[in-house]
Amino acid sequence: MHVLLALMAATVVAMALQRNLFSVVVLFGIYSFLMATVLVALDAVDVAMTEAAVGAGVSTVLLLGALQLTGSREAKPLHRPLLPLALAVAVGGVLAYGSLGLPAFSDPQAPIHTHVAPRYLAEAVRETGVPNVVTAVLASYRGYDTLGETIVVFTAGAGVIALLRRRRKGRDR
Amino acid sequence: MNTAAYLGYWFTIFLMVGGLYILIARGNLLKKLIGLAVFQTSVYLLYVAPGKLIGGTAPIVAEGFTRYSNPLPHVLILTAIVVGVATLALGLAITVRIREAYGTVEEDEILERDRADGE
Amino acid sequence: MLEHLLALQVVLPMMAAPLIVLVRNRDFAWLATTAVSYACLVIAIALFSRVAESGPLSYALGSWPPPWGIEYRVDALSGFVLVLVSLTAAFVAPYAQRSIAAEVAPDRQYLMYAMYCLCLAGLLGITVTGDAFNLFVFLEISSLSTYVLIALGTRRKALVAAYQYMLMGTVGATLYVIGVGLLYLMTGTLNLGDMAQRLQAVDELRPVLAALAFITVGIGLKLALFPLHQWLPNAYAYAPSMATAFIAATATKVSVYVLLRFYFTVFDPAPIFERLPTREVFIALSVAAMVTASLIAVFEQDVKRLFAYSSVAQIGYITLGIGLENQASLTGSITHLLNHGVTKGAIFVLLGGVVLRAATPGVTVAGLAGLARRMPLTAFGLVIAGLSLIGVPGTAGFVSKWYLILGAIERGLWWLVLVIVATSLIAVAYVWRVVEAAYFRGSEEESRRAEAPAGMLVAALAMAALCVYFGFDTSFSVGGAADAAEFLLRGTR
Amino acid sequence: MRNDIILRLVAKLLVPFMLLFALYVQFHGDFGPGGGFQAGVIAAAGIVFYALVFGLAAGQRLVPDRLVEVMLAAGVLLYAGVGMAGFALGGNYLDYFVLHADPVHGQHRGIFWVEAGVALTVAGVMLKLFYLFAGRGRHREDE
Repeated sequence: MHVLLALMAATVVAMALQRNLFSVVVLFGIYSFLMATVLVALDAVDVAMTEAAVGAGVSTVLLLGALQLTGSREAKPLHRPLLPLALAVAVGGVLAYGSLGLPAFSDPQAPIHTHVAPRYLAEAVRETGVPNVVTAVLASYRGYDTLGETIVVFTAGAGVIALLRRRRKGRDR
Repeated sequence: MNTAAYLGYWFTIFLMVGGLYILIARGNLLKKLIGLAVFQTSVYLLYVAPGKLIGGTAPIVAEGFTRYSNPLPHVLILTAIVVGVATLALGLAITVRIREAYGTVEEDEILERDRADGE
Repeated sequence: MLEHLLALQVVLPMMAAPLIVLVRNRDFAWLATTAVSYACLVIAIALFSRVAESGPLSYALGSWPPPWGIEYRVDALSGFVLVLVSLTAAFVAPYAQRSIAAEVAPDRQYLMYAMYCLCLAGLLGITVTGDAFNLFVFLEISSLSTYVLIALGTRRKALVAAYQYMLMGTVGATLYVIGVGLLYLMTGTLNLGDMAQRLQAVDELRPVLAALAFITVGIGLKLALFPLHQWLPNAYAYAPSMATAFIAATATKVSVYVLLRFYFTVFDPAPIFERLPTREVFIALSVAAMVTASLIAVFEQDVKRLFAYSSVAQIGYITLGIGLENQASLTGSITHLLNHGVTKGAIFVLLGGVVLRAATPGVTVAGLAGLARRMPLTAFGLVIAGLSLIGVPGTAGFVSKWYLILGAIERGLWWLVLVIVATSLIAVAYVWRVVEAAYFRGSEEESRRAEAPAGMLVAALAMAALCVYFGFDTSFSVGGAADAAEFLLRGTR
Repeated sequence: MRNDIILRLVAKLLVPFMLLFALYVQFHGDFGPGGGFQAGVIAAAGIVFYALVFGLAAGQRLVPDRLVEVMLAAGVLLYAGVGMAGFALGGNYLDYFVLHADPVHGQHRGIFWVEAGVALTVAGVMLKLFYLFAGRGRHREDE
């Protein structure tokens, strides 16, 4: 687990430094696979499966496709790296401050384990007949979120059509 | 176990800072999008890691298990992943169009060309 | 039946979009969009008046009771914002037909309408939801569709503007999700009402304060809170006219709504405002926005950018009311959501007509020369809306500024009264530049009369008329806003 | 690449299995990891693989552009339609309980159709994205 996290951190640093965008995309794919593995270790099998399919699959393919259209070499090294770094670290600092007060890892008395979720775990099978609680919550209890999510995908699809459709049809023989 | 307690959070912070840094500091529009994607993935562990119960299993109800990890964060992050890839697809489409319109995807060159337009 | 209207409010525009994509016909697309916009307005008014009579309405989606399922909820504040958004939509949709036909390639027009419906559904969904994560999903629906709407602008700069907005908007949304995640870890719930209740029992304040910071900055990016406003001027300037009119009147307003919702109904306002210098920060940022953005507007050459900077300044007035945090100031803020929405909507709708008749894709202040002769009604409408923007008595803009001044006086901050008056004088300067060009400068070209198409003009002048109407009859605007402000200050608990 | 017989053979054999696997992921989502979204991605990946081996035009013959656009809209309408069915049968929006006399059966039915809608839209969008990005590239080379 710790090794995986360290590897992920290394890929992020490499992504920041690498100027060949093709390598960066490959690193991003590796990063997504590592993330998926970590998610399996955290019992989030559905999420892991999706992250592997989306992060390492769809995103990488899309990035490679776009790379082919835009050129793969980053022109310039960064000029003033300090200000962005300070900004990013400041944002991280706020989260660090907040995380100090969060419940301890795997504390069964933490609010997320005592409120709302217990009903899903205890009743989902009886109420929906679906043993995979993630599916039950996704498609039924919070089904409206998933409708929204489908709309988001639809919006992106229709938006890309609007942006990339070729003006004249039948030009490709 | 107490070091592991905060490891998830600290790692989230690292990813967040890294992604945000790539996003702000880099001038290549494609690279910025990759930074954005890393930044978005940082959220995953913030939600999922605290949902894990040691000794628990994945939240698929089966005989012989009584302790399950929390399914709700998983559902939320599934949605977040999908939103992330939708944003990436749209961002790439805009980047491709920018490349076609300007002939470059470097931020400063685009600004230069806009200035050359006379405005 | 009435409670189902809560779901229909969002579902109708949401279902119109895939239908439009299925049919692929621009006339059908326009008809569907218009019909849905009007239906939304009727629903919003019905909900608003019902809430005014008998209090908040709640609706359990999927019949799962909150907090296990997702709740839709209308109260005095969200009802008001629903009316604002759907009112704008109802004005913009009929007008869109000519504008889109002129600015967007024929085979993409139906997609433009689909995006518009999605954006409307997203904004309404944000407003009506009672669930923090569902809010994020609808925020993304409205954001993604907005990026596309902007990118469909005629100039190539529109692409860059859309890209920049996409970066900043996505960072904002992600920061919001981080903030919500922290709150979820501390309370175990995502339902806003439930969250508020459970937060009261939370002793450990560090994660809550961090969540507050993340949500403020995240939503601040979306609402163009100074200095997070950099995406706004280009986005407004290069988007297609119809998109500018709709987004300028609604998107930032809905974000303000989210901020109000979190500040006053989720977080317990008392400890926040006492523990942190939130009030001072809001006042400082608002004043900075009002002064600097107004000054930039005075020197801006591109007319759409000029009014875009003016929007940044006007958002300053709105957030000022949040910082002052009393009944009068919040009434002013919420009224200004509506009044500024109507005013800016009118201005950008009118400018859409000017762009349609202009030879070049962009319109500069100098390019407005002779407008009063070429397009007398449009020029007249611009004057009316301009007066409202300045805040001349008898217009909508005056009413909301008046309440802001009352709020400042109540806090004993007399210097703020001076700032409000001074920035209004700066507004006189930039509005005057437009009026002067339109009325007192002839153009070299022969000035043939070429008024905007009737359909567009009617919508535009109706909106301009609203700027005056809300200056006199304040029963809906101030009445609704005062109820909302009272609701916020009393809290839901 | 298109002339490699082994690759073509493997592709011909593999694509149906990928689609079958997509169906498995779709329907096994109740019991194991998986569901509409993942199934949609896998199904689209199968077609994309086919198009990579046999060429974009062949892929578009297999699943025409027009059909893809119908898919991405129809999936959303199916999902939202299930919600409307809830209305029609006297429940709230997206209420699955009322879809069948037995509420648990109703839940099953609702989840089934909703997941089908997700898979349809996701597969449609993923394919469309591939067609658009790939088609764009070839278009540029033509010039």
